[in-house]
Parts: sequence; structure tokens; C-alpha cells
Amino acid sequence: MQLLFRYANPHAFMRLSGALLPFTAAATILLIAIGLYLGFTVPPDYQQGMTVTMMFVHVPAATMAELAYGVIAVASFFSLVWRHPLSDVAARAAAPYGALFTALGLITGSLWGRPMWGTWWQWDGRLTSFLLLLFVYLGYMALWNAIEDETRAARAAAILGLVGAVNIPIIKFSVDWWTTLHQGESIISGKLAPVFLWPLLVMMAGYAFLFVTLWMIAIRTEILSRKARTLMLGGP
Amino acid sequence: MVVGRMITSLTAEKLACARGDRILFEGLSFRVEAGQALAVEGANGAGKTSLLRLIAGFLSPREGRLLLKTPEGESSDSDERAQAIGWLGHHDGLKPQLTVGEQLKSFAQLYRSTRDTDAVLEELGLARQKDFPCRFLSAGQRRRLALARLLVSGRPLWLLDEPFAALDKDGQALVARLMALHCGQGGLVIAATHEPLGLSNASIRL
Amino acid sequence: MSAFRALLGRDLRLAARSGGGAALALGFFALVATLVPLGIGPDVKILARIAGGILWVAAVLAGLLSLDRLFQGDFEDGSLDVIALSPLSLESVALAKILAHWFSTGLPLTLISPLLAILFNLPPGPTLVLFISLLIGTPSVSAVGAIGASLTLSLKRGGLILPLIILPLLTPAVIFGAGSVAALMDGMQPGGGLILLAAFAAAACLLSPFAAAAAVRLNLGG
Amino acid sequence: MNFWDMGGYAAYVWPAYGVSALGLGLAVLWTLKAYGAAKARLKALEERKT
Repeated sequence: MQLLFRYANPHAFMRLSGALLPFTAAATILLIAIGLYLGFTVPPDYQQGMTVTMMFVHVPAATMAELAYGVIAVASFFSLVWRHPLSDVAARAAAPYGALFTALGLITGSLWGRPMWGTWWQWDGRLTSFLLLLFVYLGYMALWNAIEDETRAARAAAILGLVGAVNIPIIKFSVDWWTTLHQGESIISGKLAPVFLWPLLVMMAGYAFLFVTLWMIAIRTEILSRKARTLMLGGP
Repeated sequence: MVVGRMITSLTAEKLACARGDRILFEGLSFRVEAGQALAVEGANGAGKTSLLRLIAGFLSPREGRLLLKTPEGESSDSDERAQAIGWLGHHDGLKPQLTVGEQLKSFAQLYRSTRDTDAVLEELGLARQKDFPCRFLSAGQRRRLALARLLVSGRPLWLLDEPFAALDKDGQALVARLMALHCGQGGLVIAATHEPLGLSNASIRL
Repeated sequence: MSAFRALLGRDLRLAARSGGGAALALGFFALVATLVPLGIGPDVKILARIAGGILWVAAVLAGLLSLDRLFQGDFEDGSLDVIALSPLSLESVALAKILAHWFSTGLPLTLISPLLAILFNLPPGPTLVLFISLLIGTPSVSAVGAIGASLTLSLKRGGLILPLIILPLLTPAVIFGAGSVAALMDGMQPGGGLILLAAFAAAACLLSPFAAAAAVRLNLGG
Repeated sequence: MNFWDMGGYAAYVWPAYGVSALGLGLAVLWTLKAYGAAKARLKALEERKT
């Protein structure tokens, strides 16, 4: 735990993130470039033909949507239990990107399913739980903006973040139960041929680095604007 | 340490309180002994109410601590301190739809108090209004009902926010008498007020 | 225990005298159950199929109406400070509020649901399952709702954010509740859905007082 | 096999990649803009202070 605390104060975080950002940015660009190249030179899938290429933008977005909420849940826990000022900032900074990934997951999922289903929306288990995840994100962000007082907004959002985190697996389970009740089938079925696995993994890594890069920049932005606010208020 | 009926003293050590980024007060120290009253004076917005809410445990201090001494021992835990506090807030905390008698009886049950609510109503001149819904009471009568609640609570440490507000001459005399009585029985009073308490032994200015 | 009963009794009396008690929720529930067939058309076969879902969603929304007043009234007139200093922990205060809310919304809705099921020509079997599912499920509406109410306590228009925050969290209740009615309509066993609903409601009622109390505590420092 | 045709599914593959590129691109721009603005505001304040 000691290591974590060392980087928890804003000044140390600025130094650390300053050092890391060039690398994560480079890794993002590199991975996504390779992922795209591999993705587009892949043979058509025997079942889905070339629509399988859409998987390379759907799955990474969907995965990052859930990981981002995981980040919010952990940061909310730290904020509530150890009252870390930085963990509030980290949780708040992650939410918009999580919501974006969820939305992208929904749009690409709908595009991917369209040729197969013949409709733009199919009440398929995965897509439905991502639609609900999007609402959880919107509720979380709405609560942050609704409460003016910084410290109270942080505590309230941390509580909601945790309550949401406990609920998301339950929501996913209930949606899956619901789809089996009405026999909806899921997009990703069956084992993935290795030739598709590599582009997918590379794209997922690319999306992950992209998230970390944007997230760190957003945290730096919040730290700088808080410093500006204290200066304006005539602080030390 | 269960807070019994008696408190020997409440000591504040270099308390600091902030609202968001704004520092309300800092380095505040005072000590209130059993049987004493402390007046907290200061302009509006100086943090008088915040100090009371800090003592009550609703707010946590940015720095410093509050030490409660009782015959059983001492504690700086806000939850334990809360059990010793009788609260008279800026708002009366009364429900317009409930009658005076109902309100006081349910409060007594909530605070597990054994005081006879009718006798307290009698003492505060509200006996006749026992079955009136609170919306028919005047501001002064509502304040007396809030005071009745304070008496029924049987708590040793009274925190009063503007106790004389909305009270006429004899209402204010009643408050002064109740405070003197409470201190006489070894209770403590900390009151945020504009005009002097009359009987206060000590006062601090924010 | 009597302190808990005192608070519960006070809130029930308040709900009865000010908000007309259950009338508000019952009126909304009955209205939705009347409007939907007007919108969808009198085809009895369709109505019977959607009855479980429509009545469950209407019940959740009806429960939502009075939620933002759960703590707001006491917060604004200062009685929340007095209650917070009582021997009762904030967690039991939250539980008392949840119970009082359920008695004045969830329970009455459940009791008249068979009546409204007739409007949808729901057969007796599914009507019984609907009744049981509402009986088990509506407490979770009050419980999760209490978290939303306490989180949005200090907001002037808190009521607008409340549905956005809690409805996603209530989807399992609607899914399991309406799902068990639909299961029976399709000739399947509703038991599975009802057990899952009971598990969800139990978890909600156990966990939400802690979350709600934490949210109230932070707003007291407001 | 003509690359752009995407095995006949061009109408779905390219919009999917287009939306993703647009979404992520806007996110990057918005983040950098916000960061630049915060840095500038702080620098201006610090100059006024000293």
C-alpha cells in the first residue's frame, strides 16, 4: 500500500504521469496501427464473412466500457475508505471515457448484428446489458454535476459508484437470464479462430492504452484547474 | 463509555473548520465545565452554526479535536458525543400535520425518554394546544415546542442555535430561566447568539 | 425497538395525513393500467401477454413518485438533525424510512394488482404469480429508492436525477418479477424467477440502509 | 477480392470503423483542449500572483 500512497499526492502524480504519458501515447498509436493492419488482412470468417472485422472495434470498446467502471469502483472505494482526494479525481475523470466506450460498443454492436438480424437492435443479452451500463454511467456523471459542493459531490459519487459496481454483475446476470427466457442469441458465439484472436488482442491493448493515456491527461487537467481555483480564492 | 446523565467538561483543542475551500475558523480552543454556559458570538456566516454542527458531529473538523470528559472516562468520538447532545436548530424541526402532543410523545419515544410530556407542555405553556396540529401554532409557540423537546430529551449538553429568535419578551425570559435551571443541574449550554446570553460565564467570538 | 417503532409510526402518520398516503401511488398505478390498453388496443390476447411487464413497470414508477420526499422533508425542516442525534443509528433510521415508504406504496400496489390484472384479462395463475412477485419485489424499489433519495438529498431539483440513478439498478427486479409472470404464461415454471427476485430484494433491503445512511451522513455535513 | 467491398458488407464495416474513429478522435481532441485550457488558465493566474 505504501507505494500507492507515495504517488497519491497530486504533485507526485503530475511528475509520474508526465514521465509515463509519452510512452502510453506511443504504445496506443503503435498498437492500434498494427491492430488495424492485422484486422484488415484477415480472411473472411466462414460464417460471418467480412463482418467479423467489426468485432475488432466492438469487443475492445465493450471490454474497456466495463474496465473503466471497474476503475471507478476501485477509486470510489479508495475515496470512501481512505478519503483520498486524488481517487475522487481519478473516478470522475474515468467516467466520460467509460460512457464513450459503452456508446461505441453499442453502435458497433448494432452495426455488427445488422446483417445477421436484419434489424438495427436485437434484445440480445450483451447489447442490453451495455445499454443499461450506459445509463449507470449517465446517472453517475449526472450526480457529479448536480452537487455543487466539491467534497460532498465526491462522497456521494463514490457511494453511487460502489452501489453501481455491486449492481452491474446482478444486472448482467438478470439480463442473461432474461434472454434465455426469450431465447435471444448472442453475437459472439463459438470459439474464435486464432487468426482473429491476434488482431483482437492487439486492438484491445491499443484501446486500453488509449484509455489510460486520456484518463491520466484528464486527471492532470483536474489537478491544474483545482490549483487555479485555490489561487483564485487567494489560497497559499 | 456510555454517556450517562452527567458530563464533567467539553474541551476544544485548536479546532479548524472549512466549508469547501473557505476556512471558517481555525485554532479555536475553549473549555466548558459542567454547569457552565458558553455564548458563541459573531456576525452572520462567521461559522457559529458550523461550530455547533461540528460539536454535534454532523461536520468533521479540518484540524483539532473535541474532548468530552464524563465520570466514566473521556472520548473524542463524535458518535458517542452525539448521544449527549440536545439540539435546538435554526429550524424548529416540527411537522405541520402532526399535533403538538403527538409530536412530543413520538420524540420522547424516539429518545427513549421517561419525562412526562404533558408536564413539560404545561411548564412551557403549551398544554392548551396539545391537540392542535403544529401548522396552527405561532412562531413563538413552535419555538416553545422545540424547547419542550429539549427538556424531554434529558440530554446534558445543549447546543442552541439562536435560542432567542422568534420569541417575545417573556418567551426570552423563559429560555433564560430554562438555561439557568439546566446549568444549575450540572448541564452544559453552548449557544450561538447575537445578543448576550445574560447568564453566560464565558463567550467566544468567531 | 420502540424508538424504531416511534419513527416508523410517525412517518406512516405523516404519509397518511399529507400525501394522502397510498392514494397517490394507487391512483398513478391504476391510471397507467387503464391508459396502456387504450394505447395498445383492446386485443385481449396481446394485453394478457404484456400485463406482467406493464403492471411491474407501472408499480416501480408509482413507487418512485414519493421517493424524493423520503428524507427531503426532514432534511429541510431540521428534524433530520434531531433524528440523527437520537439513540437510533442512521442505518435503522434509513430502514424505518424504507419500511414506511413500502407500507404506503409497495404494499397497497400489490394488494390491488389482481384487480388491475382483470383489466388485462390476465388468467388467475399468472395473476397470483404477479401478486407474489410484487409482494416480494416492491420492497427492493423502496430500498434502492432510499439510496437515490439520500444521495440527491441536498439538490433542489433532486427529484429529476433520482429516476436516472435508481431505475438502472432496479432492472433485475422488473426482469425477474415480470419474467416469472411471462414464464407461467408460456407454460414454464415461475418458481425460478420468484426465487431470484426474492434474493435480489433481500440483498437490496440488507445493503441499502448502509449506503443510504452514509449518504445522509455526508449531507448532514452540508 | 476488392478490399473496399468488405465481402459485400462495406455498408456496415466502414460506418463501424468511422464511428469508432470519430468518437475516439473527438475524445482525444476534447481531452487535449481541456488540458491546454487548464494549463493556460493556471499560468495566467500564477503570473498575476507573482
